[in-house]
Amino acid sequence: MTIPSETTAPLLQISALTKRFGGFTALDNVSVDIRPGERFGLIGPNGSGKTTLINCISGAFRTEVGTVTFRGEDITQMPAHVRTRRGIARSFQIPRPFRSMTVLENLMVALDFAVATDPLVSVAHRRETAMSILTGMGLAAKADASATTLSQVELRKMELARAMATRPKLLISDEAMAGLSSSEVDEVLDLLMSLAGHDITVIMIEHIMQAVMRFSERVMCLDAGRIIAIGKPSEVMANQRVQEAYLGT
Amino acid sequence: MNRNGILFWIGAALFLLIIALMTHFVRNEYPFFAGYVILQFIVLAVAWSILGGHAGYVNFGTSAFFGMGVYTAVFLFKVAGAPLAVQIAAAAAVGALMGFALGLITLRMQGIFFSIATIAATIVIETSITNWRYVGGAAGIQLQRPPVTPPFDGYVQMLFFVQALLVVLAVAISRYIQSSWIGRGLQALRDDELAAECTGVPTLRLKVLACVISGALMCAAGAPAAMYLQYADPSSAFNLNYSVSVLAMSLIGGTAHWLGPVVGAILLGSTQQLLTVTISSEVNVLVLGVMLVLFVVGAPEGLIGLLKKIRKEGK
Amino acid sequence: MRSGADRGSGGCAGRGGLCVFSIDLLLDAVVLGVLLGCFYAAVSLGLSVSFGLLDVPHVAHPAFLVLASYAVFVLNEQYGIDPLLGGLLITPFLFLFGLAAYRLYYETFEKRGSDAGVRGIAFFFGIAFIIEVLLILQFGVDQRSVTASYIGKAWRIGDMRIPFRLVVAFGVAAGLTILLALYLSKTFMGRAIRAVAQDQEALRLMGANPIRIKQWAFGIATAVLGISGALLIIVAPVDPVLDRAYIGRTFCVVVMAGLGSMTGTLVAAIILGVAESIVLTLFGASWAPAISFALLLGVLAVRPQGLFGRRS
Amino acid sequence: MKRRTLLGASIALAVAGLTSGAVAQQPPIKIGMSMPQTGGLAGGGKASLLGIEIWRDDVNARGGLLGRKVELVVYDDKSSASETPAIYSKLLDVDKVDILFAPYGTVPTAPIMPLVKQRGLLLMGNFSFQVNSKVGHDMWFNNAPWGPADSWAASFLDIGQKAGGKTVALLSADQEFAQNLVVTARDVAKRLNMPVVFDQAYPPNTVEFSSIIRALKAAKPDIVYVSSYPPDSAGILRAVNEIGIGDNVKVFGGGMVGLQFGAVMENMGSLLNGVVNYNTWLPEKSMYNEGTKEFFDTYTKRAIEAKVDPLGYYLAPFGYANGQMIEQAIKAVGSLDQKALAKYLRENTHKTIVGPIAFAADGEWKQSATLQAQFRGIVDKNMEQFRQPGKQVILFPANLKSGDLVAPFEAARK
Repeated sequence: MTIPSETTAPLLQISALTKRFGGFTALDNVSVDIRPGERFGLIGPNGSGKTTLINCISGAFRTEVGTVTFRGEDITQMPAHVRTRRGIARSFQIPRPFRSMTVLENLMVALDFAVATDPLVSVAHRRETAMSILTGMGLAAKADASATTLSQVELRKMELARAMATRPKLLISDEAMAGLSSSEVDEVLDLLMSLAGHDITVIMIEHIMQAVMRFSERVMCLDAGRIIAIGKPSEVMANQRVQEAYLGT
Repeated sequence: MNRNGILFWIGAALFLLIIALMTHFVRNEYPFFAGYVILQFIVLAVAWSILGGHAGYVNFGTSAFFGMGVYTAVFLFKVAGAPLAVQIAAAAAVGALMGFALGLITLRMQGIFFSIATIAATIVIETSITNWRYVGGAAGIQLQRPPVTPPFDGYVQMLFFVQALLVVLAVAISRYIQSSWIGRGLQALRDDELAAECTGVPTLRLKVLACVISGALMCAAGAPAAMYLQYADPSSAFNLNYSVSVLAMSLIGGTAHWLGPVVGAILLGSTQQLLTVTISSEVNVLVLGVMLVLFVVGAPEGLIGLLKKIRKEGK
Repeated sequence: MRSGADRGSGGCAGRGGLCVFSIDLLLDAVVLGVLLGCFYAAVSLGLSVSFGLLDVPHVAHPAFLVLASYAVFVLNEQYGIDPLLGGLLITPFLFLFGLAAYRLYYETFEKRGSDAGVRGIAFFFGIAFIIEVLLILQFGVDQRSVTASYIGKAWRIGDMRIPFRLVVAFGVAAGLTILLALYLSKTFMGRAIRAVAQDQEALRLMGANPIRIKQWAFGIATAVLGISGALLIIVAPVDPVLDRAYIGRTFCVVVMAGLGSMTGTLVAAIILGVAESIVLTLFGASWAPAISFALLLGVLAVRPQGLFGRRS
Repeated sequence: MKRRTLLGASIALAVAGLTSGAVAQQPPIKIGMSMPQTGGLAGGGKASLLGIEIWRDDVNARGGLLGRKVELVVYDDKSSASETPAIYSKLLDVDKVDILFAPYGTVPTAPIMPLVKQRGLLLMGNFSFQVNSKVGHDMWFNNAPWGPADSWAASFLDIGQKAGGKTVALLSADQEFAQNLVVTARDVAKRLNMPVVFDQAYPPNTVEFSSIIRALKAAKPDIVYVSSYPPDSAGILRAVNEIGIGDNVKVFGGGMVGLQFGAVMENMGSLLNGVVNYNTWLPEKSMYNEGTKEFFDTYTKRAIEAKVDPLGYYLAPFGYANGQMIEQAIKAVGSLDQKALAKYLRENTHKTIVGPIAFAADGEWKQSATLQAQFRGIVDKNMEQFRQPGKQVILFPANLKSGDLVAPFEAARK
C-alpha cells in the first residue's frame, strides 16, 4: 500500500522494498514516501523489520527487490558512504562510536569524508564547525574526551552530533532513547525536535510511545516486515492490528 | 604539527648522513650485513602497519610480498641484468599491483577472513614461483653481483644505504598517512566499519589504497635481498618467519603511532641478530614466542603505548 | 614453467597409453581424496568451533593438535596404548586445558574489547612457537609415529587398494562430525553455543552468561583435538613444527565451509581433499597446494560467508 | 672488480699476518662455521657438528695444530639462506676466525660462496650439492662423496638396467636438493635411452602419498627413482606398502633423504626392506679405515647426551674427515695461509676415517664414493639392528660392494 504523496515532491521514496535473509523475509513489499522536513515515527514490535528498513535506507544492506529513491535519485545500489554524502545520516540502536578517538575526532571523520572535502577549508575551520555542532548538542565540554569515557546519554548525543556533522538532509535515529532515564529521554527528544524542521527530515524509531507521539507528525507501524498501519499518531495508536501487534494477542 | 615536520626531515637527513658516513669509514663489514637485515625489517614492519596498524587488517602475506620482491629482482637481473634501482622500482610496482588485486579480492571480508585469504594467497604465489623454472624453481638460483657502483666501495655497503633510503621513504609515507585524512578514515573503519561507512568513509577504497601502498613498500624492501644473498630459493624467500616477525615487531612497538613499528623492528630485529650469534639454538624461537605473548598480554598498546601511559602517570 | 613439456607427467597428460587407465585412476583419486578430506575435516572440526563459532583467531590450533599427537605418541610408546584409545584418554585433560586457555584469552583480550583480532593472532602465534620449542626440547626434531594393527595394511577392492589408516580416519571423522552437529543442534548447551555465535547481546538479555558458554565451547573445541591428534599421527608421522603445515589447511577448510557449520566443514574438507588428490594423481603434482588455496580464494571472493555460511 | 680482488687479497693477508704474529702468545686456531640447529636441516646439522667436535677434541688431545689449541666458533643459521651472510661476516670481521667450514646443506651454503670467492678464502664444504658449479671458486672443497653431479643417478639407474629394467619413473620432492638430483636423473635416463614413463614433483608438506603412488603404479615403470625428504620418505614407503607398486618394478629408491638417519629408519622398520638407496657410510666390513671404529665408539657415547642421531653414519664421520683434511693440510703447509692450504688440499690425496679423499678441479671428490645399498631383513622398532653389517648391503661402488641386488622389488620386500 502506498500513501497518496503530498503536494511537495517526496524526499525519500521507498517502493515495493523486499529484504530476505535466507528463508526469512524481514521486509515484505514495503512502500512509503517521506516528505521534506517531515518528522516521521517508525514503530513496531521487536523483529518487525524497523532496523532492517533503515539499514536498507542507509545502505548497510543491499536489497534485491524494490527501489529506494532519495531526492529524485535512485540510490538502491549505492554503497552506504555515497548515500551519506547524498545526505542520509543515522545513529545506531547500540551506539557505535569510534572508540580509539576523542569526541571531536569522531566528528572530524564526518567532516573529512561526508562533506565534499574542500582543500580550502582548513583543518582549523573544520574544528570550529565540529565544536559548534558539539556546543549545539551540549557536548562541548567533552570534546577532547575519549569516546569510550562517555555515558550512555552522551554517547547517544555524540552519535547524533556525528550524524549532523555529515550535513544530512535525512536523519535517522534508531532508538536513540533506549536505556535512558525519563529526564534524559526528554533531553534527547528536545534535541531531535530542534534538529528537525529547518530542512532536515527526521525518521525516529522508538519504543517509548509517548516520545513517538510527541515527536511524530506521521507514524508507521511495521509487523513481521509488513506495514500494518500508517498515518497520524493518534489514528495509528487506535488501530486494532497495531494494538494486537504490541499486546501480542 | 608543522614544526614536527621540519624536525622529522632534519632527523631523516641526519640518519642518512650517518649511514653514508658509515659506509665510507667503517671497514668491518659485519655491521652492514647485520644492519641491513634490521633496516629491512623496519621497512617491512612500517609497511605492514599501514594496513595492519591503522586499518587493523592483519596481513599474513608479508612473506608473499617480500618473496615477490626478491623474485622480481631475480627475474629482471637474469633477463636484462637490470641495475638495483630498476629492480627495486619494478618490485614496488609489482607489490602495488599485488596489493590491489589482493585487496579487491579479500578486503570485502571482515578482518580475520582477510588474514586467512592472505595466507592462501601466499601459498598460491610461492607454489607458482616454485614451479617457475626460469628463476630457478625449487632448486633455487645463484646470482653473481655486478661490480659495485661508486661512490660505494662495497656492494653490501651500498645495499645498506639503499635499504636506509627505503626506511626513510616508508616512515615518511606512514607518517603522512597517520596525520592525514587517510589515517583518520582508516582508524575510523578499524574502530567500526559500518559506522565509518555511514559517516561517509569509503571503507573499501581506503583499505585497498592502504593495501597497495603497504604492498609496494614490502616488495621494494624484498628486492635488494636478491643481491644481498646472491642466491634465492622459494622456501627462504617466502619464509613464514617474515610474516610472523613483522607482525610481532609492529605489535611490540605499538601500532597506534608510526614510530611504533620502527621501535619494534629495531628492538626485535637486533635481538634476533644478537641471539643468532649468542644463544644460537631453538631458544631464540622460544624468545620470539615469549616476547609475543608477554607484549600482547602485558603491553597491548606496545612500547609506544607503554611510554604514553608512563608519561600520563608522571604528570 | 616446470611441469610443462620438459617434464614428463604422470596420469594421462601426453602419454596416450596411460589414458586408458585414467578413468579408474580418477576413480581411485576421488575415493582417496574423500578419505583424505575426512581426515582434514577431523583436524579442522575443533577450529570450526573455536574460530567458526567463537571468533577466536586460534592460530595455535594446529600446535595444540600436534601437542595432542605427541601425547598419544607417548601413551603408545610407553604403554602400548592404541592411538585412538589414547586420544580418548587425553580428551578430558584437553577439555580442562581448553577451559583454562579460553579464560586467559578472555581476560587478556575480549574483555578489553576492540581489535582483539590482531593481538589475539599474535598471542596464539606466540603460544604456538612456545609449544613447538618445548616439543623440540623434549622429543628432538625427528619424526615420531605410532604402531597399531590398522596402520600399514590396506583394504582391497578389485585392484583398488585403500589404506586402513584412511578408512579409520574416514570413520572417526564422520562420527565426530555427526556427534558435534548433534551436540550443537540438540542439546541445550549446544544451542546456547550457537546462540552466542549469533548474537551475544540477545543471550545476555536472556540472562545467560555468554562468557561461560563460550568457555565451555572452547573446552569442547580443544577436547576434540584428542581424537584429531590421534588421527594426525595415525595418518602420517608427526614432528614438532608440523603445525605450520596445517595452519593454512585447517583455516582454509573452516573458512571455506562457512563459519561454524560442522557438516559444512566436512564437505569443504572433502572438496579440498579430492582436489588435492586429483591434482597429485593426474596433473603436475607440485601444483597441488596452489590449486586447493586458489579454490579457497575463489570461494571467498564469490561468497565471503563461505559455502555454508550463516552470516549475511 | 679489480678493486675488490685487491681488497680480498689484502684481507687474506691481514688474516695471515694476524695469525703469524699471534703465534707468540699461542692463541687458539679458530675454525668458524654456521650450522643448522633449528629448522629443516637441524637433525643432520647437529650430527655433523658432533663429528667435527669429536675431531676438535682429538686434535687438541694430540696437542693441537702448530702448537695451538683448535677452537670452534659455531652459530645457528636456522636452515635458511637468509641468515648465513651475516653470520659469516661476523665470523670473519668480528671473530676473526682462521679457517671456514661451510654449514651442512646446499641452501645455507649457497649465499656464502660468492663471499669467500671475493675474499679469496678457503672453504671446507659440508654435504652441499653442486654449489660451486656456477661460482667456480678454486678454494672450495666438499667433504661429501658425491663426486660428479650425475654419479648417483647413474649408479642407481645402472643397477636397475642390469636387473633388466627398461623404463624409469621419477618421483621427487619439489624442494631444492631433491630437484637437483632428479634433474641429473633425467639426463642419465636420456643418455642410457631409458624412457621416463612418470615424472612428478610432489609439493612440500604433502600429507598423503597414496594417490600419487597409485598414479606411479599405473605408469608401470621398471625402475623407480625417488628423491624425497625425511618427512615424506616415511609417507611414501607407507603408501607403497599399502597400495603396492607393481611386480614389474625391479629397483625402488635411489635418492631418498632421511633413510640415513637412525630415528627415521627405526620408525619405518620393515617398510625399508628391499629399498635401494644412496648412502655415504655403512657398517659394512669394506667401510672401515684407520680410526673409523674409534670414532664411532666415541660418537655413540656422545650422541646420547647430545640428543642427536644415535647412528650418525651419514654426516658425522665426514665432519670428522673435514677436520682431518684441514689438520693434514696445516701440518704440511706449516701455516694458515689460505692459498697454500688450498693448493695442498687440491694436489694431494688425504687419509681420512671415510677413506682416501682426492679432489677434482671443482672441489668435489675425484670419483664418486656415493653408496647404493639395499635394505635387508629389517624388523620394526629396533635401532640396534642397523649397527650390524648385512642390514644394508652395498651394491655400488664396486670396490666397496658387499652383496648383490635382490630383485624384483616386491620379492626383495619379503
